[in-house]
Amino acid sequence: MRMSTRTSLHEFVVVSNELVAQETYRMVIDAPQLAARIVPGQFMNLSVPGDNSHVLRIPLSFKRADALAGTVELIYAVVGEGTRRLSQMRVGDGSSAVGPSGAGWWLPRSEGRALLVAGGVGLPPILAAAGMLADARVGFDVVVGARTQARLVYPDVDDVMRYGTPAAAGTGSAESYDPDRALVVTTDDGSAEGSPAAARSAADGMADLMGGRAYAQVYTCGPAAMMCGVARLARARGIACQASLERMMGCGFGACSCCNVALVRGGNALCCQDGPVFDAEEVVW
Amino acid sequence: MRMSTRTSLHEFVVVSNELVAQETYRMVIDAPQLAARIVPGQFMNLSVPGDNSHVLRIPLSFKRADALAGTVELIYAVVGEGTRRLSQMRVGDGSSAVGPSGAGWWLPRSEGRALLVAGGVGLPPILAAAGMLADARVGFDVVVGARTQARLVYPDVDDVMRYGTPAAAGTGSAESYDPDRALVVTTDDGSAEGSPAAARSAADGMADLMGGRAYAQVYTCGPAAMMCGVARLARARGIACQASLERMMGCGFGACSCCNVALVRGGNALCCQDGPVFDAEEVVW
Amino acid sequence: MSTVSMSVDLGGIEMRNPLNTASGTYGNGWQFEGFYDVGATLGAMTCKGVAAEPWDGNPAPRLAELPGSAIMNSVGLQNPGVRAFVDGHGAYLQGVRDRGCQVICQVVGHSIGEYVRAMELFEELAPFASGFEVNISCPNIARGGAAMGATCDGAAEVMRAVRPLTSRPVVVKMAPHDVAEIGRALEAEGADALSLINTIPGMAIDVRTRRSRLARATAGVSGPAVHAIAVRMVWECAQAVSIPICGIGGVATGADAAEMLLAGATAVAVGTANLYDPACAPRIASELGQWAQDQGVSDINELIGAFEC
Amino acid sequence: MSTVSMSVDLGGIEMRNPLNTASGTYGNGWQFEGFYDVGATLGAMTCKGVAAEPWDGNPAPRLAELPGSAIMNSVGLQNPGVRAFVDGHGAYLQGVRDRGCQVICQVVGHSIGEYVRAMELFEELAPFASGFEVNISCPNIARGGAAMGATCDGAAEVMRAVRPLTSRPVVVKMAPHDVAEIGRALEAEGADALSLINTIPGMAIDVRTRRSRLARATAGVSGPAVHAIAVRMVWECAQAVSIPICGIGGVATGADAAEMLLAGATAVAVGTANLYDPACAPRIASELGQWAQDQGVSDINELIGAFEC
Ligand SMILES: Cc1cc2nc3c(=O)[nH]c(=O)nc-3n(C[C@H](O)[C@H](O)[C@H](O)COP(=O)(O)OP(=O)(O)OC[C@H]3O[C@@H](n4cnc5c(N)ncnc54)[C@H](O)[C@@H]3O)c2cc1C
Ligand SMILES: Cc1cc2nc3c(=O)[nH]c(=O)nc-3n(C[C@H](O)[C@H](O)[C@H](O)COP(=O)(O)OP(=O)(O)OC[C@H]3O[C@@H](n4cnc5c(N)ncnc54)[C@H](O)[C@@H]3O)c2cc1C
Ligand SMILES: Cc1cc2nc3c(=O)[nH]c(=O)nc-3n(C[C@H](O)[C@H](O)[C@H](O)COP(=O)(O)O)c2cc1C
Ligand SMILES: Cc1cc2nc3c(=O)[nH]c(=O)nc-3n(C[C@H](O)[C@H](O)[C@H](O)COP(=O)(O)O)c2cc1C
Ligand code: FES
Ligand code: FES
Repeated sequence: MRMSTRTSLHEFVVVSNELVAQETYRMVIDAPQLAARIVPGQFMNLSVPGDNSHVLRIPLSFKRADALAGTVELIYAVVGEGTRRLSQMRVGDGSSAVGPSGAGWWLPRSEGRALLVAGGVGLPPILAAAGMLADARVGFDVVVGARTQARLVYPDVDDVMRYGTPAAAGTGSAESYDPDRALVVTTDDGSAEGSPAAARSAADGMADLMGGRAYAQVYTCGPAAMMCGVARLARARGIACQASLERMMGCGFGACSCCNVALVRGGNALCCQDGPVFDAEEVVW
Repeated sequence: MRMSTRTSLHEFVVVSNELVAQETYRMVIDAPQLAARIVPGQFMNLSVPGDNSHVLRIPLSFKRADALAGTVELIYAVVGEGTRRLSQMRVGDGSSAVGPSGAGWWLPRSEGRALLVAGGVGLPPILAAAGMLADARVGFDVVVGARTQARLVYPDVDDVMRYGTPAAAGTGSAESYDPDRALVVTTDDGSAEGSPAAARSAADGMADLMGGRAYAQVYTCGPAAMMCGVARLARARGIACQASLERMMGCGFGACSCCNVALVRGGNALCCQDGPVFDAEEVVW
Repeated sequence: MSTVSMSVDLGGIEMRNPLNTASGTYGNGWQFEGFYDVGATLGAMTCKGVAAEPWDGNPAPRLAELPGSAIMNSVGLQNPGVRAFVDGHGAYLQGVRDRGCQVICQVVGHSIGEYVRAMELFEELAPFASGFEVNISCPNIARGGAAMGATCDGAAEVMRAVRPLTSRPVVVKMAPHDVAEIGRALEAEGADALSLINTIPGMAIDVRTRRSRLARATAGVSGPAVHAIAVRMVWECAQAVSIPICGIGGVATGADAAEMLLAGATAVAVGTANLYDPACAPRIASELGQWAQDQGVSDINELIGAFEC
Repeated sequence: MSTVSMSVDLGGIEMRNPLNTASGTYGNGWQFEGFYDVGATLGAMTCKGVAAEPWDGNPAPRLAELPGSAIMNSVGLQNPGVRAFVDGHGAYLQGVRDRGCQVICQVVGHSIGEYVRAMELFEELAPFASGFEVNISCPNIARGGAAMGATCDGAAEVMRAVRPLTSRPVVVKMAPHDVAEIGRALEAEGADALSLINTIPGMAIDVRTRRSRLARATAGVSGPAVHAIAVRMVWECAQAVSIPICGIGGVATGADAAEMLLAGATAVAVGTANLYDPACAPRIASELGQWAQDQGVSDINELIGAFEC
């Protein structure tokens, strides 16, 4: 029973909501209590006003919460009716979010670099993880995969190189704590490189990096098949791996048991309560 | 089987949609085919985009159709979810209307003046009837009732005095064919007269007029209880009476038999197909 | 245009495509001629239920809208009787059939005797009928209808009485109740096909007046809200019988119709959607064709019962 | 604030107001503490179904959203077994009860023996339970659940086995099927109250893959779409029995809850609405109080079964 960090209801107002890549939006919401409490890897569950024929909320991870400004930044893809209506919310429109929900990322449990692997709209929680690592002065490299170049969410992809640097903190020219950070971008159709021959998966990009460097921890979020491949690669090298999973969610706060994640040790965990971040070793892929 | 004037589907665009009295809107839609074919007393069945949890369309009478401009003018009250969403449609928004539906008013079958009695949002089809009578050079008087003054739809109430006059036709100063037209306005709470003592029903107003003049035909539309009273008064004087009835409607074009109107001779007519305008003598009130 | 062969056989009713209409939501067809060419579009159409003699139906209000894309009706089979039905609509319906759309006439009654009398009159007066649908499932009448179709014995009794009266195909319209058992009983009595579901009984109370929002205490729920329940019942029934099924309940899109086929329906009838989206049938038919094509089959029959579980 | 006396007696479970929660949609209560003070708000809360030993439940996906304000689930009663349930939640639940909210523990099993074992463990280990709800209606498990509650004999057999094991009130959770007959059978076996309806079995097929959208072929439909059907079943059942009923199904507003009371329910449980509108319970409770006041009664019990037809 986790009663310490209680999930609750937050009214929010849309601060901005813009197309940032093909069928992909960035939304900033004003929700001070939520911004103050949510931690990287946790998520929230948004309702979209309007069509009462769809009742379930939309679970979304977040990229960054600004406790001072009281805002939370989300990135989401339009995949169905709910996200389509979300994309139509205008600045000033209000609705409600249930959160903070679930358990987020943890810092690497042993010394060493971290490797972050994002696929598609798995990007926001990976960016949140990058922020967490930068705050903790843990070095990391990043792989970002997408179906096509049009779906890559710039400038966030490039931005991640600046996390934890003085430039990001706005403090001038002092050195980054992590000067050798690497970023690998892959696309399923090679369009990021402008050539079908360059088609690579995020797991390919990850394998490349692992060839050159040792890692203590992998963080991944993206389509299930991708995360499965990432987890397998990590396991083969004996590297710990955290994965942020997705499930259809009824409630998002442990009330309905709809979001089960089968565990290697038997039985089921609940994605919304025990996750969404799991140790990749513990779940049945 | 009425196959001559076929009900069909019309895409429309909102030309204007404004609050004109308390909880009452005037909406003009652009729907050329509908405007060209609909006749006074008929109705249409509008869908409002958005909330798929309410599927039924909204049946609305109309005040005026302008075949040249291709527009139809509606007046409606916000009474529930559907009309609330209708009131939120903006200029340029589109949707669909099923129509023209049902059978409209007929001209008086004997010589003489007509008396028009409208209650609440029964006003639009009564205005349409006034237009029809003016076109046919039939003299008429008008009673308009409302719950309160705030719900009276000005300027339409006053406007009806100009129907069929040169002023209305924009042709200068020639005489009206119907110079003695009378207009009586009543409110359930007397607010039109500024005094609770002046509280009167539309039927009271009608009784006054009937005291002074002979009529060949009554036309009425409004709440059922009001129309029942109007029909009874007409009957007592032996005056023919047409009433435009309301029913919950499933389809609005004779497909579902949901909108029955019990007939004096036994059996049921369908409001949407055989009406909405009925001879008051024929229906069970 | 789909290149898939779309024709199906609903127990001897040869349909050019699987699309049918649900009785009581389609008038007698001509009401839809302003929206599309009925005879050229549908595989079949099913007329409103008709009895031997005229019925008044229930008092107003007969309809309420429910939250959740559903409506509730208690029409109670208002109809003019077979003779007036044939006089008023026979010529039109013959024309529909001539244009390639099968015409199914629905037979209703309050008692075995009334079912028999209606069937006899239809058999005699309605040469335009491609087949008949016997309604033993109307929840909105006090006698007959669902009351007779609620048990295997009751259903079988109606069927035994009407089956010998026609050599044309007889479909039976079933209530959303024990569909496997009752379906088997009807098959045993010679039903050529089954259609299901009729509306699900429900109640809507005006909490201010404490009275029903309709004239009767209960009425039948239909529309998208019942679709998933209807698909399950079609599947249960299809497991139990080997005669074809017409799947009905909340169908509003090609995908909804496709679910019915996958669950085991040979044909699909559109009901409530006809009311709020009167031009939906041609759209649903073409979406269904497109889906069949996307599934890579050459004949839609390959998809009937092709649900994988 | 309503001045109406709101307390009701659900077969010996004294509730400060008629509001209960539907098993499986309310976790074990503490999940809602961030939204409102559970113990201070509800008349009663019903915990997730628990068996003698832990159950894994069904594979993912367990949930699909349907058009028409409905969802479909096939959770299949994942639970940690009575011992772990009591260890994990007993202290919290005792606190809820201390704050004036009754705590109903739900008992599940695959067989008579398992129901008995679970009830014995509960009786021994759960002093915090105000009463028990025996679930003979889960549509998402292969054995037990709805399979045992589908007939009068099956339902009666479960009841005969568990009834002697506790002197606390026993409510039985019924499936949406033959509620009058089965309700009578349960009353005869000593049930103190009945709760209905559980979810209605449905199917949702992904027409591209031809497979179920959930891991199982069928799953249970719930939410606003089932409300009118549930009200009708509560009414049918209330006509048939004299023990109190907890009305469940698509309740999302005070008016929905009021309909249940008018139809004959003594208490009302909120299910699916808890998931998408987690703060709904206090709102529904206060809307219900306001309605009672507007109806001019001094005691909410005057409104139970007050539907006029
Ligand atoms: C913890 C968590 C965090 C998430 N974070 C993000 C994020 O940051 N950005 C983002 O773009 N998306 C995220 N998602 C996925 C997002 O919730 C779904 O895309 C969204 O709910 C789809 O809603 P819809 O109404 O538009 O689509 P629907 O019409 O409901 O469904 C469209 C498709 O999306 C799938 N889907 C629907 N709901 C979910 C769900 N809850 N989880 C997984 N798949 C679903 C359906 O199976 C279907 O294939 C997250 C999901 C979870 C569980
Ligand atoms: C032929 C006809 C012509 C009409 N013309 C006009 C008009 O010109 N202007 C106008 O303001 N209204 C008119 N109405 C009434 C209008 O259709 C309803 O007010 C509207 O459908 C309510 O929809 P809603 O979703 O806002 O309300 P809901 O939430 O559906 O219902 C609110 C209340 O309105 C009642 N209601 C709902 N639908 C109807 C209906 N079809 N007929 C009667 N009562 C209904 C309900 O019983 C309920 O009490 C007409 C109705 C008919 C049948
Ligand atoms: C207004 C209305 C009238 C109906 N009348 C009949 C009828 O006469 N005979 C019949 O068998 N079913 C009748 N039904 C049931 C439909 O044929 C259909 O079985 C049911 O509505 C479920 O399908 P749907 O959800 O697509 O509407 C009627 C349904 C509605 C909504
Ligand atoms: C996700 C989910 C899980 C459920 N689990 C249970 C359960 O464990 N035991 C039970 O008796 N009913 C269970 N139910 C059924 C509900 O208690 C309730 O009877 C049903 O959902 C109808 O009410 P509603 O429409 O308000 O949700 C569950 C329902 C849902 C949606
Ligand atoms: S979504 Fe309800 S328990 Fe996880
Ligand atoms: S509303 Fe359908 S027949 Fe009149």
